[in-house]
Amino acid sequence: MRGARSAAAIGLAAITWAVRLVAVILVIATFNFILVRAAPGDPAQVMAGQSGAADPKILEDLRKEYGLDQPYLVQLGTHLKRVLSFDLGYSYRQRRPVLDLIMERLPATLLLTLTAFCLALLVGTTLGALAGLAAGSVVDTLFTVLSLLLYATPVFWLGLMLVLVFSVTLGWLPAFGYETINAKLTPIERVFDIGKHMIMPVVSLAAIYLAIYARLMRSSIIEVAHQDFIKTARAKGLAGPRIVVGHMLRNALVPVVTVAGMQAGALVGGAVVIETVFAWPGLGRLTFDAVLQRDYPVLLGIFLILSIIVIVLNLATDLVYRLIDPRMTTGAA
Amino acid sequence: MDAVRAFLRHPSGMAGLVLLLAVVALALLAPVLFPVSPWEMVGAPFTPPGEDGMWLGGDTLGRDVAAGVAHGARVSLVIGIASAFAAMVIGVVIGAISGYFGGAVDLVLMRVTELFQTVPAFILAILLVATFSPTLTTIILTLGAVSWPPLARLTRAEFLRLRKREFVEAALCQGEGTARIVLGHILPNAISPILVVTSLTVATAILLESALSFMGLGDPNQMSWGFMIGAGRTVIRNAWWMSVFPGVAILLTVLAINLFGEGLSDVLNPRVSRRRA
Amino acid sequence: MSGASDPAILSVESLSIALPKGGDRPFAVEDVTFSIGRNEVVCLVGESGSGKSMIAHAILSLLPKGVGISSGAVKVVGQDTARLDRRALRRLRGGEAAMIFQEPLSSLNPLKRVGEQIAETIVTHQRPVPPAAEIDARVQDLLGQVGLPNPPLLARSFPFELSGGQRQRVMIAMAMANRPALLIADEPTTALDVTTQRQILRLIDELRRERGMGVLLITHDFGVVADVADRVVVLRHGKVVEHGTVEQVLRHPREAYTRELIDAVPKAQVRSREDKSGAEALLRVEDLRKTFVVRRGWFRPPREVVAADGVSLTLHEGETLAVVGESGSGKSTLGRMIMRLTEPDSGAIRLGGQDLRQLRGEALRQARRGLQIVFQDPFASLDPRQKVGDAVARGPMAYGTSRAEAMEQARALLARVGLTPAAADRYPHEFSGGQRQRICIARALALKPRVLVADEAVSALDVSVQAQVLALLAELRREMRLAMIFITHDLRIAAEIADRVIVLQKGRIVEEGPTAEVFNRPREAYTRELLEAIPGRRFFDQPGIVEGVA
Amino acid sequence: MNRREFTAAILAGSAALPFGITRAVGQTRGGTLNTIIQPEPPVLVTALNQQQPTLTLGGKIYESLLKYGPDLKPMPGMAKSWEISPDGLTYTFKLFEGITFHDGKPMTSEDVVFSCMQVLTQTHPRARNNFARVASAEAPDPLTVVFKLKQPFAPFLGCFDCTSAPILPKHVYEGTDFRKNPMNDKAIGTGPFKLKEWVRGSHVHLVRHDGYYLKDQPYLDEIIYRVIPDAASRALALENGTVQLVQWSDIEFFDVTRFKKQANLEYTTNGYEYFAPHQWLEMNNRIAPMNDKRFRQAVMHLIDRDALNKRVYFGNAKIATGPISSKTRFYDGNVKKYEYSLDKAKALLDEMGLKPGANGKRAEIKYVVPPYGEVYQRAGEFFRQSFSRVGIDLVLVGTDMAGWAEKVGNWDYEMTQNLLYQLGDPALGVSRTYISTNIKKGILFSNTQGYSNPEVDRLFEEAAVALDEKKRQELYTKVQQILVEDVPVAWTLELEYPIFYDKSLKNVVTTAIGSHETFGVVHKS
Repeated sequence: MRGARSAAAIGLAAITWAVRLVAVILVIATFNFILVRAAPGDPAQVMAGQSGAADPKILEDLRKEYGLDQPYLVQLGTHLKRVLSFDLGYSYRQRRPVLDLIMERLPATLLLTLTAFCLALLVGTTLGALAGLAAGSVVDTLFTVLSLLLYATPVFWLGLMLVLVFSVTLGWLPAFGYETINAKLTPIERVFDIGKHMIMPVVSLAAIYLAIYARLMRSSIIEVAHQDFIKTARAKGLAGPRIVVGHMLRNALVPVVTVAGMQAGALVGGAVVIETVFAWPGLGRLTFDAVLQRDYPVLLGIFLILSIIVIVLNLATDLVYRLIDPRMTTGAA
Repeated sequence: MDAVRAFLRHPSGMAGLVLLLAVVALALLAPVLFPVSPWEMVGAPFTPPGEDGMWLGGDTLGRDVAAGVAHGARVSLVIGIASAFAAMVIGVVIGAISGYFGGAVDLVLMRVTELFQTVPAFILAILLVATFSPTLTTIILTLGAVSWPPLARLTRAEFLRLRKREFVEAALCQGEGTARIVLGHILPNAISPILVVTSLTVATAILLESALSFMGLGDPNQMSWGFMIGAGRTVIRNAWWMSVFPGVAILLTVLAINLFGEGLSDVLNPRVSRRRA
Repeated sequence: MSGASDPAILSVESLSIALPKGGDRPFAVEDVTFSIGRNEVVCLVGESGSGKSMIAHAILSLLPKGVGISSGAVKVVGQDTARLDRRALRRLRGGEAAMIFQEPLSSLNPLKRVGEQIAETIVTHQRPVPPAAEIDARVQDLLGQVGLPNPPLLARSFPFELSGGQRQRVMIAMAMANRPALLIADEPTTALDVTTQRQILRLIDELRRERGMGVLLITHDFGVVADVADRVVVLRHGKVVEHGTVEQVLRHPREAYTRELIDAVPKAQVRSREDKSGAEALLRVEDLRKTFVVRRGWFRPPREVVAADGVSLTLHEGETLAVVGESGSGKSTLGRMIMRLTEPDSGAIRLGGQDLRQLRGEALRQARRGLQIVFQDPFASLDPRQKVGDAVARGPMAYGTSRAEAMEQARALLARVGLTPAAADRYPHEFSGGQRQRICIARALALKPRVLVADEAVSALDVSVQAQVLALLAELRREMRLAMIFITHDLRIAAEIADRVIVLQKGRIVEEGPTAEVFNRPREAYTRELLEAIPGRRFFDQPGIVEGVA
Repeated sequence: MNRREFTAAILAGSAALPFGITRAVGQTRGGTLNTIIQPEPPVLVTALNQQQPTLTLGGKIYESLLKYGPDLKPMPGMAKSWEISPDGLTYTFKLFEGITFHDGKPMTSEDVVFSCMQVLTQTHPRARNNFARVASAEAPDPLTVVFKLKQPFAPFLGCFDCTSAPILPKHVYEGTDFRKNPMNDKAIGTGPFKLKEWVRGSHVHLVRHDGYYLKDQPYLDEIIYRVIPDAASRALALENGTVQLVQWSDIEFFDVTRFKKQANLEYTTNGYEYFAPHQWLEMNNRIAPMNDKRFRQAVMHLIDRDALNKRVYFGNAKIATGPISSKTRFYDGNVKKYEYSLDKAKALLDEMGLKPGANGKRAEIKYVVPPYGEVYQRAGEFFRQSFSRVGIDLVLVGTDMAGWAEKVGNWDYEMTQNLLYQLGDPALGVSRTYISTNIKKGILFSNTQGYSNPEVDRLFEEAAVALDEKKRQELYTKVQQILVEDVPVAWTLELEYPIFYDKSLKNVVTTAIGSHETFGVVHKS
């Protein structure tokens, strides 16, 4: 019956989140809009620039075409209406619907970020747990130093160094791109091909978070180790490993999961740099170009999508959190 | 005072402090060690390390990488510290108001904070800097603007915790005014975790700045480490030294600050030091 | 029932436990010797820091890192636990010897169903491991034995879903899982309400009888000792002060220290009090109501906790009114509402004609003068970064007294509450709990209030200190014609100090009246229950005890 | 000048190769050409966007009536012949038979008229100016196009390369919003190659257009343009043979020397004659001290353009002597010379009264760094150092493309760097920067520095309508002398972009537009 209760609770939580999502989307949409429109630089100008020596007529056409001649409030109104109908507008620079632009880049970014996220979480927590259990030992110090170093390394620089070593010097891994273009591979070969291209971007993106989670897990394990119920377990006569697996890990994971959720945004942000370094055909790169081009619709779209991704990731971690910790599902404590 | 003594006994903390002092010294002595502007093209482009008087080599225009690293230290530290301070001010004010008064104010402020946390900080930073054209000030303000939420949340938590503490309520019963209670009782007891997190914010700020200038969004008049790496990136195949050395500089500085900050946190308040990340 | 003849289940032989270097003393426990036979309950009594817990932990060699047995031995059913190898030790733990702790909540894994946690004990010790079905049966059986309702459901619950008492019962069930010969209970009831405490102690006693277990009970409460112990070991600073049967030790203590301790135990004996209800009413609380609403997510119905359900009371000049009740009865909330630290939903608090509830801002600030409070936790109620002198002087200064003058008074007051005037220039962390509570009292009195609210003001203190502080309060009250609202869970203390008593249950006043009446002729069942539960009451009520110590 | 030129503006090196298409024996059909497109173009429809990458790609898809040899003389494109009436007012073009669009529909003179007079005049600023001079355009029969001009326009025949006058299918665009036409994604032209797929952020895949009207062409089966934003990665790709052709700014100039040595690569700087990228330091003539001719002359003196070429452009440029590039027509080097001399510069500054202040500083000037890559950044840093030597503080202002466009377009700048294409004729590519009639606020690549001189206006106008070459040369020589004296902008370098291609490729560079060409004749040996 508890099962049922928690299921219901999770259901409710899901609805709660759905409502949140919409609310947040609207606010963020407005927020982004204001932010971007605060920028100097007339989009029509730029576009005109794109198409060679602009002249007043073309500028006018463009302003009309993209409603830039409307008052901001009107523009905002239309923007919000569109957002809710998932029409993210039309990019005059790319001359395509923003949603298409984003959608065709999204998979690459998701692949990159999610892989990095999982890698960081798995390896990070494992290392952290090992270090925490062996607190004070050589292994512990080793892990600690390692994670400290990773934690201090600029993402992009790590990427460059990897390229320097594994592509330039050793020539083991492809320095850029998402897959070997036009290679005419079998599906399996293709998977491996992509995997090969992924190694360096993923590693450099994951590094810092790996460090964070490792450090977090370590301290968390140490904290749990000092709690009364561990003493109980020992008083019960449980063997070391049993105590670790049966009583420590789950409890130690709780704070890590929480933080992991909060890190989602940062991770997506890191992707921008990494995608630039590795010419990864994802949203990150698109973002950067869009900013330089002042491609308002694209920018707004990307910000929205990224924010949604972050919220969804938060939701995911929240659910995981609920699964790990029964106190959440019944709203007690 | 015991805190100081305790810190002196904190090995990694001390290591960080020493390293940090070294970087600070480098920053301060830069004009002495390298009197010539780091922008001056003193040698031939692509001079490898050690040759014609440039022990860290020359860059694509024949500028001394060593001079760049030294002068870059100033920029990185200034930006790091200033923006962290900005973040602290914003964060503490918002967090304090939110935590002390609670209720609707709290609700609104926290939603705003969440909002800022939802938009990926770095992308927001790119946008802001690109929007208001990169200068030292805009970069500092931007980094401050994207780094405050954690500080606000921390301050809020601390205030919530302390506001309910008996000694605060006692002060209330003793007839002390809000201002006195906040400044005299709550803040002093909340400050140490805030300082710790701020010190760590310095590190993240430095990393963010380097990432920005790496992507060409730095102040073009400041020789910064990120800029150097960005400039050296394209030539990494022909001239590794241009991107390696500044990178090492960033790594060491950030490492130093983190070690220092963690030492501080272990000494001042184990509670926060466990929660941080 | 003295099991001296049979082989000892536990024998502690001139045990010394060394503390890590740089501690306040070299040994946590020094040369302690005692033993427990079958079916025998031995109590280790002592104030905090007497090293009683250390001994308990040493028995299952659960001592914290850096602390170790330096000499002597602990033998459980004949085997020296210090000499046992890992596996043998594990067989002992939870096998022959089981242990339960003070805080049942933190002692249970919050993320595991209690059933699993009990089953775990069985699985680890029974060889061959019994089939799942059998284990379940055993678990539910155990839960039943410790008197928990609906075992099947309970087995599936998580610790946070249970009450404090239930949790402790679960702990006991867990301990009983493998029919241990020895049960070590480290302050098993300190965190619980009196009534629950009583039930738990009963339970332990029953189980002991059934199984002829030896029980080592660690406590600071002579009442508990009086109720359950066969023999007592009195500890102080890690050394045995006195050792003997309950009769010997409690009735005819040989050592002065023991006597002090026993003396200090509030006897729940009402001395005759003059009835002050004639005096003019000072504070009137009328029909106070407060319901705490806990919001749980957006769609879940909020949980409501009624803290005050139409509470009315009157406090007369110089009168001491005790508000007693168990945790959750709303007694502290009542105090906080009177202090305007918690907003009531409705009702009135009339002090000298004006209704505090209507006051805001400066008016409220002015009104606060007349009302001061002393909190329970002496460690949390002083600003660690504020000098004691300032802490006391702040009040008067806030109301315009010059700093010099205020500090003058502060020094005087500190002296009055039994501290050296020099204390004014030191920081709280330099003082002991008792001293801090004295400082808090000084701080409260600095404003010459007419009403003092003491919220569990002595609960956190050791008995001896408790007695001293109570005495101090009594004196001050007479001196300053203070009216006092004394909030406490401990009826014995109420009996000691109060003129009138109010018994709260779930935010309702169930009984109210002069102390003597309430204690001697309780009208309500609930009150009777509470009185019944007072540990050691019967024992201490017997005449002669007072002479015994005199 | 415009965006495509700008993004393109990087390096070159010089070496003359024999031109003309090799009718190589054993010419092989088939094969794949892997090359680079950088940055990724927004669209492939050259009529809508004229950035360099768009043109490089679009050039394969869209053709025009003519092509231009290295000497900038017209050659047959889709028009196999043409004639000009003696009065220079009527131009008649005869088209090849059997030209078809990628969707199979035939291409007729109707499409030409439609494209030039209706589409381009709306979407293509340069073409807009050119065809504004046309009084009427007719298609008497499917293979004949006749343009009648309002008045003679000497360079009219120079307006029909595939970048200036791409031909679009009338049946697709007629009556639609050209910019939003969904078919833009399909990019339907008549070129030898057609779009197969475009994986954004990754690559563009072109395959041969089987219905191409020239026999056997194209020789290649497919061309793959990869998007590689990172310069180091591009270099790597060329080095390890992932790509067999790089153009424009694909390869950073400091790598040129390295690749010149790579055995399997052919290197040339030909194929840019039509554009002849011309670079300068732009000074806003409206603001003091730049409003003083002596200051601008001082600037010419204080920039060590030789060092600039060596350090920033690694020798892949030629020092510019004036407004017209030595690589294009009507150039005259016989003008006032400004050698590198700080003393002369200081003297001029002192003379105009711009004396060093207490801190030794004469002035502080804001320099907007064009956001088109590191080379511009470094050039800016180079200028800053140069100016500091005579006590002038150049403050670099970073900005994005939008910011730059707005600042320069609205004259809201003090100094910046700028670069123009010469487009084969001063009347097309040079005059626009100096004639006062082209001072148009809010418009980039016009006479943004605000230089105005009636004499110059007159000379340029006459030269534009004059039909006699010698007459034009005289006029242009005169203009050059005046301008070099006035220094409306401080000309720095004529950039020479490299083209590297694998030796196995033939006929890569055959015309004045080099890698923008249709590549119908390119083949593997």
